[in-house]
Parts: sequence; C-alpha cells; structure tokens
Amino acid sequence: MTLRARIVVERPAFRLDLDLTVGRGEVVTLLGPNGAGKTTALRALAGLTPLTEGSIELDGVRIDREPAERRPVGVVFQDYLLFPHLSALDNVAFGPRCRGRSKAEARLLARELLDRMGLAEFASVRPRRLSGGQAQRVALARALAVEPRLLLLDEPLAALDAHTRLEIRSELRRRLSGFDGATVLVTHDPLDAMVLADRLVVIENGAVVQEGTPTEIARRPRTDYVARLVGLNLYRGEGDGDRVRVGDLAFAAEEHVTGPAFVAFAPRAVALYRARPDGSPRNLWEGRIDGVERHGDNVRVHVEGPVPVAADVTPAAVAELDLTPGRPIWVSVKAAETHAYPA
Amino acid sequence: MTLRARIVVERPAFRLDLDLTVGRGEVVTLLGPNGAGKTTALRALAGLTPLTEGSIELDGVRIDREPAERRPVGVVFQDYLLFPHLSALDNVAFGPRCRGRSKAEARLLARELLDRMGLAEFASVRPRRLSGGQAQRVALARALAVEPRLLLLDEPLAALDAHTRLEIRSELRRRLSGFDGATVLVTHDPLDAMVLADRLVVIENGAVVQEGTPTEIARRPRTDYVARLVGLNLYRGEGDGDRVRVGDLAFAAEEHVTGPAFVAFAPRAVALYRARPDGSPRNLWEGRIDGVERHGDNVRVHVEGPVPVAADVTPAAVAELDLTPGRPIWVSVKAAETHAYPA
Amino acid sequence: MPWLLVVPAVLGMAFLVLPLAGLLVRAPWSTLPWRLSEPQVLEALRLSLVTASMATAVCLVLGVPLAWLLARTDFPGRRLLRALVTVPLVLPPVVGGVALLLVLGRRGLIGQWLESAFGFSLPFTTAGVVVAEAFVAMPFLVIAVEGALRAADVRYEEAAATLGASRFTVFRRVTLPLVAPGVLAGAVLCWARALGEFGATITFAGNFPGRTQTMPLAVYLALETEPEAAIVLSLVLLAVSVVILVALRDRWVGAAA
Amino acid sequence: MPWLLVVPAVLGMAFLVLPLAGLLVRAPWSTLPWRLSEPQVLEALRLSLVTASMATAVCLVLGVPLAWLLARTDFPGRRLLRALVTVPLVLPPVVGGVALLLVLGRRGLIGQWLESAFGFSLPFTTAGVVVAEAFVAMPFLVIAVEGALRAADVRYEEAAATLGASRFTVFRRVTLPLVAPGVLAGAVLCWARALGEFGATITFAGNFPGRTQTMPLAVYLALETEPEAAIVLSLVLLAVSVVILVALRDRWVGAAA
Amino acid sequence: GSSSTESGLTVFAAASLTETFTELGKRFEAAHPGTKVTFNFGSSSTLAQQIVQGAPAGVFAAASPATMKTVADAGLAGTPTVFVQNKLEIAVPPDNPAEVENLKDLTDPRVKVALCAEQVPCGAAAAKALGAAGLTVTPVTLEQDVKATLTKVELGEVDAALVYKTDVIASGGKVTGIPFPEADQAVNDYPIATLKDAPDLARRFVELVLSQQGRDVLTKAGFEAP
Ligand SMILES: Nc1ncnc2c1ncn2[C@@H]1O[C@H](COP(=O)(O)OP(=O)(O)OP(=O)(O)O)[C@@H](O)[C@H]1O
Ligand SMILES: Nc1ncnc2c1ncn2[C@@H]1O[C@H](COP(=O)(O)OP(=O)(O)OP(=O)(O)O)[C@@H](O)[C@H]1O
Ligand SMILES: [Mg+2]
Ligand SMILES: [Mg+2]
Repeated sequence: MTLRARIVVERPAFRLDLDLTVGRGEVVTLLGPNGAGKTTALRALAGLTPLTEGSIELDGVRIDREPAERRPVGVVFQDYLLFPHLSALDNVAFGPRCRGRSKAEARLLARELLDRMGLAEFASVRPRRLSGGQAQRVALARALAVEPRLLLLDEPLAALDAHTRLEIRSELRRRLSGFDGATVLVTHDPLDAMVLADRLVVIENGAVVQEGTPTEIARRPRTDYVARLVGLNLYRGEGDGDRVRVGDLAFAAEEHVTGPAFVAFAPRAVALYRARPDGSPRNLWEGRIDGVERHGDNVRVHVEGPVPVAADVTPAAVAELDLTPGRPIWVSVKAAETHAYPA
Repeated sequence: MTLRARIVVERPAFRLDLDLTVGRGEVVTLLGPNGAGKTTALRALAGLTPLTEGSIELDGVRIDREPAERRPVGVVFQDYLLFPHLSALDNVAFGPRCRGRSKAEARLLARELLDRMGLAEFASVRPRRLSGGQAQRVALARALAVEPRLLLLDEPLAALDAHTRLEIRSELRRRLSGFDGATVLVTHDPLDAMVLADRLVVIENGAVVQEGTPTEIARRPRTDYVARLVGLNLYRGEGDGDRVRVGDLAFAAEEHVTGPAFVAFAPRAVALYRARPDGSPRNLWEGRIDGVERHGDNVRVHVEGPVPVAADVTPAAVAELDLTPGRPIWVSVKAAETHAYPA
Repeated sequence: MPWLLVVPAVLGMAFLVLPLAGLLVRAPWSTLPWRLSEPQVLEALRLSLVTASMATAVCLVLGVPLAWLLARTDFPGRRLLRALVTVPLVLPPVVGGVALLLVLGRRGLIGQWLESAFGFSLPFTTAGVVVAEAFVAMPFLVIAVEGALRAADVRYEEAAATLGASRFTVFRRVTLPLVAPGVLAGAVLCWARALGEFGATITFAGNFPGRTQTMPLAVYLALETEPEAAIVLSLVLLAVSVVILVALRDRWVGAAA
Repeated sequence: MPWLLVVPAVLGMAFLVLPLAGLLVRAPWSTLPWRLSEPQVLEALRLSLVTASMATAVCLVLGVPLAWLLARTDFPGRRLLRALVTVPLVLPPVVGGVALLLVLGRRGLIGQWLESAFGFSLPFTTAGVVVAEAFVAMPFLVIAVEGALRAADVRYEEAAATLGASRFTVFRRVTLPLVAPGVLAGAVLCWARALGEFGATITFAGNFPGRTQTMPLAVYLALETEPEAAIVLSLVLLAVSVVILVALRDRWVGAAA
Repeated sequence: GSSSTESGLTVFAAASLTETFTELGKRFEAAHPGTKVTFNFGSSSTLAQQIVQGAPAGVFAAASPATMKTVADAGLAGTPTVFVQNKLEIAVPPDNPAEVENLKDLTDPRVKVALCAEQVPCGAAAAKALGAAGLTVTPVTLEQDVKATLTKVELGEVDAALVYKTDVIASGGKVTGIPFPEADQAVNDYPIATLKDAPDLARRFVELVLSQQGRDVLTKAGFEAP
C-alpha cells in the first residue's frame, strides 16, 4: 500500500474528513459536486493546505509535517500553471533543478521526458504558445520529472475543448498506466472518471459517500449526485424480498433485497404509454410530462408523478405519443433492467 | 428573417469570414475547434470587435456602425461576468436603467425576471455567493432584461460541473424556446449543441465548413473535427455507385454515391475478429491494435491499418479476443450502419 | 525561513524606521504637552489635515479621469503625456512652486486672467495650498490608478456596454467600483505626500499662520528658531498620519491594483 | 465621447503640464547652450543620474524583499510596519535628513560606531547622497511592489513549491519574474523621486560640487541668485528624465499590477 | 491688495528674522490697537520671487541687498533702508573637538568645515572674510542656508562653520561662537522697504523697526546696528 491518509481540514462552515488509501500503480478518482472538498483534499496531500487532524503516510513514512517542497509528490493543476516566463523545457527542468540536479542533467532529463510525451519540437516554446493539449502534457511531464511517489491531478482535462479532451484523455490513460506510484485524480466529468480510474471515491460535503470500481458505481449509485452523474434514475425505499417499495410504488427488480434498499434503472429502461398498458402491472404508474429535450440521437422525457423519472425515447416515439409538457402519461420500467441493492 | 450578417474580421495571421442568418425564434449554434473564430464572431455581432468588412442587419436595419451600447443585443458571457459589486437584482436592473427606465421600474422588471427564473429569494445576494447555475440564470435574466432582439451566448455552460450542467442545459432550452428573437450560441460541447440548437454552424479556421440540423450533422459529418465531435469514424474517398473506395479499401454503404464521397460509421458498427471471418468480404480488413480504453460501459479499441478506426466492444469481448496493443486483428464494418454521402 | 529575503527585508525596514527612532530619542518629550497646547501648532495641524484631504479630493476628481484616459484610450502622444505626468515628481518642489506662480500667480498666464475676470487670486490663500499640494501629489494617484485600471478586467466593461451603458456610465457604475482598492491605495499615497509637502507650498502659497502655514512649514520655521521643536512637530505629524493610515487598515493596499 | 471623463482628465493634464509650460515660456533659452557647457552643470547632472540610479538599486535590493515580507508573510505588528513604511513620505525631507544624521551621522546611533570601527562616515559623501535619496524614495518602491505581489497569482508559487523549490527559489525564479512589471513601475517612481530629491540630500549629505551637489541642489542655489538659471537647470533635469522614461516605453506601467 | 486693509499689514521677512519680527509685530499691534500684522517668513529669494509675482505684501525685510534689488528693479519697492547688520562668527560644538581658536585654524585639512554656498548671503560674507584674511578653506559642504550650516555643527557633523552671531545666540548654547576680527570686513546688510501700494501702516512698521525700541529687540538677538 503506497498512500494511506486520513485528511481532516476544518474551515468555518466546512469540514473535510476523509480516509484515503491508494496502492502502488493504482489510480483513484475523487468525484463530487462543487464545494465537496476535492481540491482541499489534494491540496492537503500536496502540503499546500495544513491538516487540522489526521496523517499522511507514503510508503510507510509520515509526510504530513513536511512542507510542500519536501514531499515526494507531483501535482498537475487544473489550469496547469505552467510558468509563463519559462520555456516548456525549463518548466520541466524546474523540479529536477530544485531537487539538486545540475543544470545540464535537469535539461537532459526534461528533454527526454518531453520526447516521450511527443513534444520534442516544442521544447523552446513558451506556455502561452502551446495548445491546451500540449500544455497538459508539459504539465504532466513537469510533475513526473521530480519522480514523485504520489501523483495528484486536479481536473486535468477541464480546460480542454471536447475534441482535444478525447485525445488527451486517452493519452493521460496511457501515461498513468506506465506510472508506478499512487495517483489521485479529481474530476467533475463522469466520463473522465470512468476512463481513467481504477477506483472511484465520491465525496459530498466533505465526507465519502460511496467508493468502488467505476462499473460498480455506475451500476449501483447510492446518492442522487452519483445517480445523476451516471445518468440513472435512483430511488430509496424498503425491500421486502420480492420488491422494493418507494412511497406508494413497488419496484420489481432483478435482485432480491430486504430492508432499506435502493432501486436504480437507466432512462432507456423506461417505456411510456398514452393509455394504461395491458399485462403485468409491476413497475407501472401514471405521471405527467414535465419537459422534453433532445439527448443525443434520442429524446429525454422528464415525467412528474409519485416519483420523478427520466425516460429516453426515440424521436419517432415523441411524435407518435405527442409528448408535450403537461400531458398525462403512463410509465413502466422493465424489471429486468432494474437493479435493487441494500441501502 | 431576423439576423442577416456577413462578418469579416482580419487579424494578423487570422481571418474570419462568415455568413450568418438566423430567423426569429431560431437558435443557431456555432461550433468549432479552439481558435476557430467563434468568440470573435459573437463579439463582432455585439459590437465589441469592429468588422473589417461586411455588415450586420437586424430586422432589416443595419447595426454594424452602432457602438455596442446602442445595439439591441443581449450577451451571456462564458463566465457570466456578473458585476461582483452589485446584487443579483441590481445586475439585472443594470440594463433597463442604462436604457432609460427609472430606478423603480428597472427594479420591478428585474424582480419579475428573477421570479420567472425561480431566483426571487436570491435577489439581494452578490454574485460571489451564487452557485454556478444560479449565476447562469441571473446572467440570462440580465441579458433578457434589455429586451434584446438578438441573444448571444458564449459557452454559457462551460463553467458548470457535470451535474449542474444537466440542469442548466434543460433550463436554458426551456428559456430559449420562450424567446422570440434570434439566438446565436457558441459551445464546445457536442451535447449542448445537439440539445439546444435548431441549426448548427461549424467553423474551422475562420470559415464555415458545415451547416445543418443537429441530426444531419451528427449523421453526415464533413470534417474530421465534426466526426470526432459526434463520435464517428469518417473517411473521404471516391464513390463508384456501389461502394466508396478509400485507398485500397472499398466500403459498401446504405446509400449509393458516385464521385468524391464521405463514408461514416459509428464505433459500435465495427466488429473485431481474431481470425479472418467467413462470409461476405465487404468492409473488411486487417489491422493492428493501437490502444484500448474504457468508454462508458464499453471498451473503445483503436486499430491501425490501411485506415485508422475506432471500435466499441463489450468488456467481455476484450477478454475473449485478448485485445492487447500490438496484436493484429480483423476489422469489419456493417454495411447497414455505414453511411455514404457526396463530399 | 528564506534568510536571503528576510535579512534584506529587515535591513530595509530598519533603514526606514531607525531614523524615526533617532528622532524619537532626540525629541524633547517634556515639552510635548506644552507644544500641543499652542494654538498655532493645532492650527497648523488642522490646516495640514484639511488641505491634504482637499488636495486628495482634487486629485481624485482630476486624476482618476486622467488615469482612465491614459489607460483606456489611445491617442497620439499618449506615451509622452504619461511620462509628463511624472514631471512633478522630478521637479524640485520649490521650482514647482515657482512654475505654479508663473501660471497661476497674479501675474501668471492664467492667474492674470482669473484676477481680472473674477477678482480672484490663488497664491497666499488656503486654496493655493491645496493647489500646490495637489500639483505635487497628483502623479502618485494617477500612476497608482492607471496601474489598477490596466490590471482590471475589461470584460466587465464590455458586458456593461452590451447592456446599453454609455462609456461614462460604464466608468461610474462598473469600472470605478471594481478598481476601488487601487484608487484607495493611490489616494493614500497622494494624501501622505500632500501632508508632507513643503517646497511648492511655501513658494506658491507663502507661510501665513492659520491660512497657509501647514505643519511642514511650521517645522521649517521651528528649525530656524528651535530645532528640537521642529522634531516634536514632525513627530506629531507622523503620529497623526500613521494613526489615520493604520485606521484605514489593510484595505488600502489590500486588493489594490 | 464621455465628456464627463474627458473634461476633468484634460483639466488634470493641463494642471500637471501647464506649470511646465510656464517654465518653458519663462526660460532664457538663449543661455541654454552656454549653461550646458558649464562643467559644473554637467557634473551635477551626471551625479544626479548616478546617485538616483544607485539609490534605486539600493531600494530594489532592500525594498523588494521588504515588500515580499509585507505581502506574503504574517507576523504581529505587520499592519503597523506597513503604515510606517510611508513615514518618509510624510516627513518633511529636511527633517528626514536630520533624522538620518541622528542615526548615521558622525555622532549618530550607528554612524558613531561606523566611524570608530571603519573610520568611515556617510555625510558629505556621494554615498551619503545615495542614502538620503534611497530613504526618501524607498516607500514608492515598497508600496508599488507590495501591490503587485498582492495582485499576483500565488498559485504559481504553490506549483513551484510542489516541485521542490524552497521559498527563496520560488521568489527568485517564479515570483520575481511574474511581478517584474510591477517592480519596474515601482523602480521608475523611485528613480523619479530620487532624481528630484532635495531636502534630505542637502541636510544629510551637504552640498559640494562634484561630490554631493545634485541637480536639485544646483537648482536651489541658482534660485537664490538667478532664478532664470534655476529654471533652465530644472528643465534640463526634466528633459533628461522624460526622455529616459519614454525610452522605457509603455512597459513600465504596462502590465504592472 | 485685499491683505493690506486699514487694520491689516502683511510683512514679508527673511526666515532669520522670525523671532525678532514676531516680537516686533506684537509690539506694533499693541501700539496700534485693532491692527493685525501678518508675517510671511521664508528664504529671501523665495519672498522676492513671490513679490515679483504679485504677492500682496506691505513690507519686505530681506537678508541681503541682492534680493531686495530684485524687487526694487521690478519697481515694486520704495527706497530700502539697511536696518541691521549681521556679523559672522566661527561656530564650533561646545566641546570644540578640533580645538579651533581663530579663522586660520579652519585651513587645517583635518578640520571639517561647513560654509554657506556663495549664492546665499552668509556664503558671500564668508568668502569676503576669508578673502580679507587671505585664507583658503576647503569646506566639506556648501550649505543652502545658515540654519543648515548651524545644524551640521549642532549635530557634530562638522568641527566648525562660519555662521551669523545671531544664529549662535539662537542656538541656546548648543554651539559655541568664536568671534574673529576679519568679520568686520564682511558684514551682511539687512535692508527693509515698504512696497508699492502699501498702506500707511507699512511705513509705520518700518519706523518701529528703525526706532530705538526696534533696535533693542534686534541687538538683543545678536544683530548689530548698521
Ligand atoms: N481558501 C478558502 N478559505 C475558506 N474556505 C474555502 C477556501 N477554499 C475553499 N473553501 C471552501 O471549502 C469547501 C471545499 O472547497 P474545495 O475547493 O475543496 O471544493 P471542490 O470539491 O474542489 O469544489 P469544485 O468542484 O468547485 O472545485 C467549499 O465549501 C469552499 O467554499
Ligand atoms: N485580441 C486578440 N488579438 C489578436 N488575435 C486574437 C485576439 N483574440 C483572439 N485572437 C485570435 O483570433 C483567432 C480566433 O479567436 P477566437 O477567440 O474567436 O476563437 P474561438 O473560436 O472563440 O476559440 P475558443 O474555442 O478557444 O474560444 C485565434 O487565432 C486567436 O488566436
Ligand atoms: Mg476544486
Ligand atoms: Mg471562444
């Protein structure tokens, strides 16, 4: 186990209290709404924000008393923070220089790293003249140049346009798989999280609310925030083995759960009908259309009712069903695509 | 027709030359890579950047000689630019005040607009204490308060986290459908573009490269940028009626095209095989795996070969086919899901 | 601790503060209560504070728009004008006073006309003190405000223009509130300089107790008769200004510029 | 055009520049070539430029770290110290000179010791001129640089710390290059003020041609006998400084914070 | 001329006259109830500049005939009268570290000497005295006025200086004055004059200065009768 940390940071009206362990070569992603404390956690790990309580252990050595400049970490900041007055090469060479390498050595190392990032020809360019993606790679090279044992990335893709983002995301994925320290990554983007992380840690309001592999979390969200993030409908109810009761409704699901339980299903598992459909009455209720919006090739319909629900239907269905806001509609959810799990 | 503009802006090493028409109540989205000239176009419309050439006509009246403060436009800036020293209410009342309303009238109007945006209780709050979504709505209210005939939105959702973004996007959609002036919206996000726009205009390097409805563009991209944006594989070749030849390959498609043509297909239309599959040899070639990454629930595989191609496969398939980089692989594309159209 | 920074910083601080300590040691403290009860001293102190504050007001009214002109518009000769703004810094204050006499004196280019048209003459009046102090102190304000304006985000101004605000409305309702800390910092520099102004004032406005005799002038005369009284008077002036500046707190350099 | 801004701006400009015009009109131009050929004038000009530049250098070495200390660290009494930095602004320069004598003079607190330990005394030397000018001009530098430091983005400094840079390395390799425009602006103010410095210089360093007689001192003495010569000398000083400032171009206020 | 109303008089006087003229002003006011005498003390040259530029003065008392001449040349002053003279003394710190006893001791290169600049009256007088004695002194500084010169002695920065006797007296024991015979050949005249358009009060103030009463006040401060 490489990183083992308990991070407590108290601020007026905010308290972050987080246990975090990251193994060698593992990538853990911190996810959470604005103001959840993600940046604060990274800053505490890097030594830029002091801990109120807790400790940070890296490879068994406590580093929480060390100032930032003595911690073996590399940080890639959200907007990179490349030094604007230094060339790409000197940006990368900055760390090794500070850690005692000679100027020539540091530049050699920096040149190698830039080479490996495919940026050899940009070595002498100032950051202002780099594209977002190039800057991202320089920032990563700069962080890696100090040979950190802990790599911290704060929304490293937030500043990119959609197109560059795709490229950089896979690039980053490739780089991270070659890095054998521990990596903690902060992001708002569910796709980034899914693609890059071995494990997700979801924080809300300073505390961990869910933890697990991307697939696990995508399938079994435990809070509204996570559900919305992965695009599922989520309700909390009471399982009685066969079904999960949510208010007046009862959801049949694949799994059998007793006691407090969640039910989750994707918008595409929801079918809409103008009249009450025949057949088994399970997972069926009447609601009222709240809004309709295009969503990729499909159309997403928001339905009010005993519980609010989002449904994805084809444009053809919209025309056929005349899905205009205010109209009453029948909602049914396929039990086979509904997941239930203990709350 | 409400807006009819020819916008030419020359800068050292950059020239924007754009024809733009937007009807009453229509929402046109400008899309394009970094530095394409989208912001420049909006700024020219708003009167913040002078035209080198061309003209801007709104409801038949030329406005390109007017200074910004006399144009009937409302602008929502990328980071909202709410005045930090004024309350939400005073931010919204600012425009009406400047356009000659009395203080009381302006505040009344502002209060009404904030009410309609569901922000009544935030009227006296300073922007710093608003969440991103609230700020976005205040910015929209501020722009609408001057009763513009042309609404300009520059990446209005860029500053939001994924979760807020979903909400604000549909909110914005709702607001825009109630607005009867012309709207021009700039975005990087394909989803925003698809959801919000009636028509897309794609700019690259200062010139329009493609124009059309979201569905049209999503199905028939004409440049690599657009293809990547909508997540398709795109090649340019020569149609001979039956097929489209791209280098040594020949793609069979749904449509029959003769002469220069594009072929496009989604990554999920691509199937991968360890050995040459039997059956019809159409749209089939051998390549080498370049990279593998998670992509939502699926895995995206990049394959090098006569043409580079991205394929989406299930995680199960990855294990079964042992899709590790460097391995040779057979690629086949379903003709039924391949679209061909004239270049 | 970065000693390479702390050591010169402490030296610098000592360099600025030790001479003050020298004055404190040397001052005849026992005479202080008596001096402070002298009406002429209080009068000079009051006049100093009033004229420095009025000069600062004049500088704000004229200097802030000037800074705006230099920072936000472009016209031929702007660079030269900006360099000319520093003129009163370089000009020995006494010569500055002579220059003011040449222009605003009773026989000066403009003063002549002021006198004949309005029967109004600036030199040797309290208004003259304000003019002399404003002349010497304005560059500080202009340069500080111009810096703040250049550093300010013009996008808020653009946003205001798209909402229909004229350039003056933009200035008054958006620019000015946004650069307020910079203006405050400039005003403090300006006020401090006006408070210490001597050469231009005595030359242009003379040295009349109760009318134009500010503290620095009283200090000058005291130097003629009792040097130690001069030190006490200087210290009184200093103490008052430091108290006022500390009361203005961190704000004034705070978010400035 | 926003007349409500342009009119006061033009008035402000006129207020600063017209007195200069008055001097220009009044100056006996015909004597200029002859004056400029006087070795004593050239000597004073040279000395002024040299001492002002050296004083600026001293202020940079001591004042930039001091500004850093005030902007980037927190210690008890910081607010008071920051207000004390403005002391030389408020202190009448002559009193400032006396204060310097009390500390660095032959019998001063420190000067005494300098004299006995090194046989070295500052008053009446060119070094003394530099000290007097630095004392008066340093507040400008400190306040300008502190403003720039407060406005600078500390995140670059944090980034440097995570790369292993000590606080001094951060300062030298990151902070300083980033606030360079602010430092330059401060240095210009400082230099201009040092160039025009009169009272503290003559009091602390005396007046000896070629050693301590700078232009403002020469101007002052010329005022005693031939006021018109004084005007010519002032104009020469002004012209030189404006030329130098314009040559430094827009940069100096440019991106300054 | 609003400042010289019936009951008001403005007197421009050299800064070295601050104490004596303030005293005389009080006596004048006592002798002329209802009048108010306002003083503007400054360096003679500044005052002359101000008068030439139209300052509303009734009386001008200068520390040198040259500055008075500037005003007279502009046609602004009546006939000046020399009302006092000031004589030089050698000022040394009370402990007299360089053991200066006469003018000749000032030529010793080990003695640090401050003189006034020749442009100002005390400097001109010093040059005259030294010339009369046939001595060459190399000072460390040429001060802009006599008070600055005196300050240097008071603070011990120099070992000796040539200043006026009045200044030695005014220093109240912080310097010791050493008279020297050559001083008689370099007295400095203080002229006084009423100014153009001055009220009658101005003439009466000049009379007071020139009267025995005025002379007493002035000689007590160390000035000499002309
Ligand atoms: N410098 C600060 N001083 C006081 N409170 C702060 C400071 N920085 C952040 N906070 C508060 O601490 C909490 C956590 O902030 P943090 O920046 O860690 O959130 P985050 O999860 O990174 O959010 P985001 O997604 O918006 O970046 C918030 O409530 C925020 O208001
Ligand atoms: N103020 C400016 N001066 C000179 N060139 C500029 C300026 N602003 C932008 N440019 C250049 O003009 C071109 C278009 O810029 P613009 O900001 O319109 O792009 P954009 O499409 O909005 O890009 P982005 O997606 O990054 O916002 C770019 O090449 C840019 O470098
Ligand atoms: Mg954050
Ligand atoms: Mg843009």
